Amino acid sequence: MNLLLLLGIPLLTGLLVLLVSTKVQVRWVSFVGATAQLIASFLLFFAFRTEIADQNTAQFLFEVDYTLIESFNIHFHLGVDGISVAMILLTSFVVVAGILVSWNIEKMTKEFYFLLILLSLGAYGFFLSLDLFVLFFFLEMAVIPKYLLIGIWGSGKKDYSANKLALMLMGGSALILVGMLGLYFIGGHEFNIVHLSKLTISTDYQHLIFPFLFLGFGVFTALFPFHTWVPDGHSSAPTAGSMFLAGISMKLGGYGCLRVAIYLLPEGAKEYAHIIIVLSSIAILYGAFVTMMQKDLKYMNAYSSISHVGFSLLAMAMLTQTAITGALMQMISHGLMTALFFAVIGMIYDRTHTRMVDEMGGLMKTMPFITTVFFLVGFCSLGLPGLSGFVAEMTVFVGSWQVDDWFHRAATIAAIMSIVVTAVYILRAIGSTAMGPIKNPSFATLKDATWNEKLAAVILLIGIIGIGIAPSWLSNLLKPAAEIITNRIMGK
Amino acid sequence: MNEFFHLMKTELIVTIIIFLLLFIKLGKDIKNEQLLPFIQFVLLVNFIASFFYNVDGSLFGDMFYTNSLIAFEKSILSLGVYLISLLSTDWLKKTSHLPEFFILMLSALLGMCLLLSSGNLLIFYLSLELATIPIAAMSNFDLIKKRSSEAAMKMILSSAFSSGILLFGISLIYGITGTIVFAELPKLADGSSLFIMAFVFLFSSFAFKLSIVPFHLWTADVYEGSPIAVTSFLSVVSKAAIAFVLLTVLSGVFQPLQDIWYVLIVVLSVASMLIGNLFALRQENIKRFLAFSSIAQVGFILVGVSGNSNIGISSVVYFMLIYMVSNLAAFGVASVISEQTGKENISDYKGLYKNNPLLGWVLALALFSLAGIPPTAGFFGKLYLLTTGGAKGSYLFISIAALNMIISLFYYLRVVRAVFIDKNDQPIEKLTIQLPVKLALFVCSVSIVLLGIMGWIFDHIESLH
Amino acid sequence: MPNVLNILLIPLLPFVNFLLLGLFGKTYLKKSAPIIGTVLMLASAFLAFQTAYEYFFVYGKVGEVYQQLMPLKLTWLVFAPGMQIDMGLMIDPISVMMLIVVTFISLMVHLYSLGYMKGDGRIATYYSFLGLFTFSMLGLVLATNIFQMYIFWELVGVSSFLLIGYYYDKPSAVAACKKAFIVTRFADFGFLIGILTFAYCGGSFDIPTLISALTSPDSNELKTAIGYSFVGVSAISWGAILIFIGGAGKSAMFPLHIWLPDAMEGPTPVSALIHAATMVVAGVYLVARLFPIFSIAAPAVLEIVGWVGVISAVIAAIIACTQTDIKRVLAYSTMSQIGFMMFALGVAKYGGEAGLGFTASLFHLFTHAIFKALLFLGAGAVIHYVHSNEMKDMGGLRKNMPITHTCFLIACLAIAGVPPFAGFFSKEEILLAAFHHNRVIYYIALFTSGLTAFYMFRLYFSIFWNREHSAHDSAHQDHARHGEGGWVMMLPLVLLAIGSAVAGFVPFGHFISSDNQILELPFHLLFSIAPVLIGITGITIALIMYKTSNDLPAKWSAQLNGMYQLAYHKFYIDELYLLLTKKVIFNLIGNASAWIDQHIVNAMINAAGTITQQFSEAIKKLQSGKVQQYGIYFFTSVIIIVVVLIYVWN
Amino acid sequence: MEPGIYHLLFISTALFFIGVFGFFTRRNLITMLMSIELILNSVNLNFIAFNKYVWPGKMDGLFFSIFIIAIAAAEAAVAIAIIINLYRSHQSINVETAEDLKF
Repeated sequence: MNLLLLLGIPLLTGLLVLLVSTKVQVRWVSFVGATAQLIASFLLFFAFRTEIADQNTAQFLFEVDYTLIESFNIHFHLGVDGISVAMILLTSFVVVAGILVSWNIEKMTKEFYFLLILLSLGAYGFFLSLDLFVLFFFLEMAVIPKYLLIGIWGSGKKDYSANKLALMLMGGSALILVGMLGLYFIGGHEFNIVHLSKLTISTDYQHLIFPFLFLGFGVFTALFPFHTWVPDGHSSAPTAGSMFLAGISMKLGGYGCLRVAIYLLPEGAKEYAHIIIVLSSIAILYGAFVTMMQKDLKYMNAYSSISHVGFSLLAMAMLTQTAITGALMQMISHGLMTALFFAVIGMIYDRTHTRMVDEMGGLMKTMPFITTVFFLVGFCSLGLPGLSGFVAEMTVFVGSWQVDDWFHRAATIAAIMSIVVTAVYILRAIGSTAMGPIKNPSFATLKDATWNEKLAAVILLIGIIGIGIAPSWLSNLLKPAAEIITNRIMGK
Repeated sequence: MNEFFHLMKTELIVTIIIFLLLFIKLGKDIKNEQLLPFIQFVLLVNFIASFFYNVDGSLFGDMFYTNSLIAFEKSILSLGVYLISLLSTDWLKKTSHLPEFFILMLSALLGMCLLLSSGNLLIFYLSLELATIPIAAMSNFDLIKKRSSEAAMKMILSSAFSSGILLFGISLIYGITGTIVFAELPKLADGSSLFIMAFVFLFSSFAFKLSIVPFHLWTADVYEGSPIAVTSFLSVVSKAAIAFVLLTVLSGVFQPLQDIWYVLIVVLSVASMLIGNLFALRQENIKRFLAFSSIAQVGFILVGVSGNSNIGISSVVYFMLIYMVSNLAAFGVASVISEQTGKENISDYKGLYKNNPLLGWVLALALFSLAGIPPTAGFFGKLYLLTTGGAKGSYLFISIAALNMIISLFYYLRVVRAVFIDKNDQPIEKLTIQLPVKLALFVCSVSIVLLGIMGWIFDHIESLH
Repeated sequence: MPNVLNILLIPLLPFVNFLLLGLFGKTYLKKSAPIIGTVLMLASAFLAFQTAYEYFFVYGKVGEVYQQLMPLKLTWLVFAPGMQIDMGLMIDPISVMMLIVVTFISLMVHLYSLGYMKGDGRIATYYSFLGLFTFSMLGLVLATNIFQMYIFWELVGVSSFLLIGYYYDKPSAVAACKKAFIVTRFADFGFLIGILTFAYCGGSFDIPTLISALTSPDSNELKTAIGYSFVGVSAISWGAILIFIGGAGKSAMFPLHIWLPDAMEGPTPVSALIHAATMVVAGVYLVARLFPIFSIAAPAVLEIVGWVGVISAVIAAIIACTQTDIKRVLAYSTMSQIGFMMFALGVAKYGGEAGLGFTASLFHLFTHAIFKALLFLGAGAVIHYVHSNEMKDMGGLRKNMPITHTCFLIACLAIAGVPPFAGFFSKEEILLAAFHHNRVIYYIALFTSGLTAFYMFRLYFSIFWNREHSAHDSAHQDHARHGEGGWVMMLPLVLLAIGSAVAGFVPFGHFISSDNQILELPFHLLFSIAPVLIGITGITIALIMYKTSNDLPAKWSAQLNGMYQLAYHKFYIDELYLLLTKKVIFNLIGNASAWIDQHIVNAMINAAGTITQQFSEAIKKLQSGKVQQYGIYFFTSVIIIVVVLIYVWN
Repeated sequence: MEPGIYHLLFISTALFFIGVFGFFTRRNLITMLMSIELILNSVNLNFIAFNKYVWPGKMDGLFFSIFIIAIAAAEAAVAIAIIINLYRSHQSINVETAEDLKF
């Protein structure tokens, strides 16, 4: 499996989108491109499984390595382990769904799809790269498409949101940049993650650099208190924008925290784990409570994302193998779930032209499909067994519970407590939108989902239910990679 | 003799063109429409010629020397001039003194080429003046505009004052060491207070030309008042030339003082980034806006300079190349709009994308490159500068530089927002873009996209040392 | 040996029903949905009875001890070595007993719903939810792994949520389903931490492994678990308490019972199935499943279980006496009866004669499921007939609904503990166990069983006797058109009535005991006198008060004004919760968090931007436009730099 | 008294500061230009003094000052041309009339 294929397909799709003329062509080109990428991701997944089954014990498979700039020792170095494979699968699911739900965008269609594809290209590149420089390149590349997506196609106070998002993410990447350069010099002019992971970096340096990297990626993944771009950004973004933002983009941060900050600087991680745990416990509970008070569905899901992403940060900071596996599963699960959530909110908004919970009601009568999906995704969010959220959260909890001192236990209990609050706000959202009497007579004539919306929802549901019913394939995919990380933390 | 032609090739070509234009001027009037393509062609030839027959060596008792890096730098300058001649087509066709304009610009270019090759302080001073005085005259080229003459006045007075300071510094250096030859100075330079003072006097003149804070105050006024062609020349070609010379002078001549100038560069770099960014935040006029943004960019260049290494020099040269294409693209768009509608304010750009998608994309691409957003080349340029600057291990410095990228992103996005997002009842109508302008914009855009990704370009510059 | 496929099909058939009707019920299977659901359930029930027969009489017993068999165990998710979720089938006496209860009641409800839900537009959805519920409940019962149990536990909760909210356009139903879910969710929070604690102590999620690790006196796990304590309570006790909180939530034990009465907003057959017979006893089943751990490793917790059970029983009984909504009366009665089962467990010990409470509890579970389902289905028939839940709209129905009347009477006698109906036997054993173990609990329980008889017959008389309707006759004629609901509704009633009458004669101790050995249930005639007398007293008082319409009830309630109001308002527990959630959680925590987010965290980020802008505005005067000033700045800077470099830095 | 290097340097330094002061305070553009010429002349004096007293064997200083004179002339020519043009548009050669470009 040549990994360049995974970058080539989106690149080609993007170029084709620019070349074709009509809106219909743009849509179909993007859709076909995204589907091809989905197939390629599955091919990668199966190829990866075959390699593993063939006892290939290399840390990264299918490596591709070209020298980019010799003077700086920058390499275009790609490779995948279980984590990357899972993340790429997640991305391709969300991309296909995102393209499908945007089918009716009439304003500047070509630009819209081009930016979506550019954004996805950034994500794919990020998950594939094994060179810090290239990784950073792809990370930053995904920032501006987000800005434009929100700014041009957004709603509400989109100027403010787009600016805030771009600037805060830029702030995050500035921190990453500093940390990355620090690593580069300490490691003897080395950007290669594999090489850097073999180095013994002195504890002092690790303590110095770790905050830069972790906070930097933390901003991307809405680490408290750098989460404030999330609610505004999500609520202003167009549907596909929110889906990409929450489903993919926030995962870049989580992946970076793990792959770069924790993996390369284990001593730093140990030093700051307590602080991370405190911050993410706050994020989990506080995010949940703030969600409870929201009236706007998008704000609701944005804050709940803060809370849910907090689980993965919390689990990472527990530094045990199970917890890290759980963190990754939570990232995947949350990516699918939140993308679907935003998709559904978008579908509802397209019809009712409101996102205010208390203005809706009884939608189940007029749009059974959409509300059923809404129920399912809500249940996923509150951790119902059979859906991906449960599996991920349980892995997080079990992993966190393994660390036996009162501090970690208290944090875990706080995290578990949030599932009650989650139930409160999810049921509130579902109860007052889908159930109850129809409040607005004009809602009585609304139409249910169109084929593209149905397809998008089904694709994401396949992911959610697939993980929820048979989680072990995902767990087995992630576990060896998580083990390598924990081994480095343990100093093995 | 053969050596003379080889080594001074660029200078000679430029001189020949200047004389050619003088003769044309003497002869009967040729319409601008006919003359301009010819000049553009000649400048293209000049640019292409700069790649061939480059040899290392020196002339006139080391007063003039050249090597492959200098030759490359000269090619960059020639490219800049060529692109400006293309981008300003609209304005140049209207101007009543076309040959004079190019005579002045090429004189300045000649000065810069000599400056790059100068081997002692006398040649250095002469070529610096040659590179400055014509620009002051060029600033006044919109003869009837009040602002143009104000800009020219500020330019000439400030630069005369700064060259006075420079000369005072040179005289002190001469008094201390007894020599004005670059090659001899490092041996004779002592760390005495007087020498440091002389160095600062000398350095201030560089800082003035590069518009480093706090010597930058003329920049914005002159940029705003001058015709866009001049502004772009000033901000791109002139700045590049001075930056290149600064590199050689600091790491060559003042190597013994490197501990001192490192501190100076770091402080001024931070100041430039901060002040440039803070002022750029509020600007309405696109030229003034780009003036302050270029001040901030200079702060970044100084990060690379502070690295004081070969790879640092390469990064600066590389960055200047990227900065040039990016800035020229931005100025090119501004020039098209300004010439056809007279609008120069950012608020006038609202809704530009609606009728002029090409201009919108090019401007956005240019601004993203200036802001250092991948996949544009500016990202690579800035990152290399930071990487070389970070070699000294000053995390605070690098952090401030990185944080400044956030502020700068804010105001670049302001323009992008105006172009793409903001609504406007009367957006700029569809503009006609002349072929040469289109060509230049195309070249700039392609360079912005490809210069960074094609890593071998950097390696090529690195191999020139 | 057990037939794996057969056992596997018991939960899977309802699941197939769920999938089939959930996906295609609205389109292709609109007409046939109820029939499909019922047939699949019938098959499942058949397999369950077959399994039960084979287990109890063919292969289950090896040398007088019932074996715990796990014919199927699939690894579902591995967290860490040893810590894994398995999906399996556990066959032992209590699970097989529960299989019978669940499938039988579920079948009855499926059948009954054919008539009850006829003409409902979403009947396919209804049947698919029933399928989901039955599947989850069976999965819970068959769980081999405590995490598997938790999974199905949650699924049961969600299907309960869906079914309570089945009439989703009724605001009260929406509120009720939310309440039910959230309250049980809160309890599950305890359950989950309990599971984690148990697993931490025992090193596994597998129930038999856990039990053996935490009960054998010489196991290291047990020693550490007892040694490791938090605020003076050992880890194992914490785990047991937390797990019991989970069970108490699902089983509507005080003070987590508030959701159960509201849950009556669901369709009545659903209440019969979920909120009377099966789901609500999951808490009892949970404690019974982990009984050895409770009994051996955490006996103090078992004491708590007993007290919580008996308190719930008496409180619920008192409230039930004052309620006027017949379903609510039944709901409180359910809560009260589950309280009986709970405290029966609380007064039991592991093994031998001391395990009487255990057997009694499950015996009561068994009989209660039958007669309570009957009561609900009967009430459903009544509601179906009069289109109201309120007692005041009923009365004198015995002539209109003879079959229902008879069946209802049998059920009332059963629950009141009148011999020889089923309730008598099981309650007898419970009281006996309590008598031997804890007299205080015994007396309270005795009092409660009197109350039970009273409120049940209050209900019975109010519905079927009391006023003889003359004024409402015309209305009744109107109702009478659909009569008692046809044979599909009456057949389950009759079957259940037979069950209620004879279930007590099952030699329950032969099948179920705490240590899986045969336990001869003791029966003392002398001992039964007190409970039976007290039951008859209750019935008599009800007879006097409610047989005919008179002003006695009003007079008595006026006399007991304070007490009556307290009970009528359910001891203001709902209001207390409302205060807690509205005032404390929403206002104090939620609003505060939202405020902090907007005005502190967000404001800080915005301030960074504003300050930069303002600073930029403040320094704009530097660029004055005066070329001479530029010169001054220039020259001054040069001088300053020179001075600094020479004097400060050098 | 024979004038020594210190006298010359004193004069040149004084000239330099007079020039600087004049540049900062004079409002007339021509006078400002003259002030700059003063600065340049002080530099010339410096070069000559250094050449004569410190480095008598070298001619660099002398040549340098000759070039400075030449360049100063060129500079003045351009500057005056610009000032004339400024006068045309602003009707004044007072520096304060040309302060439109600011902030």
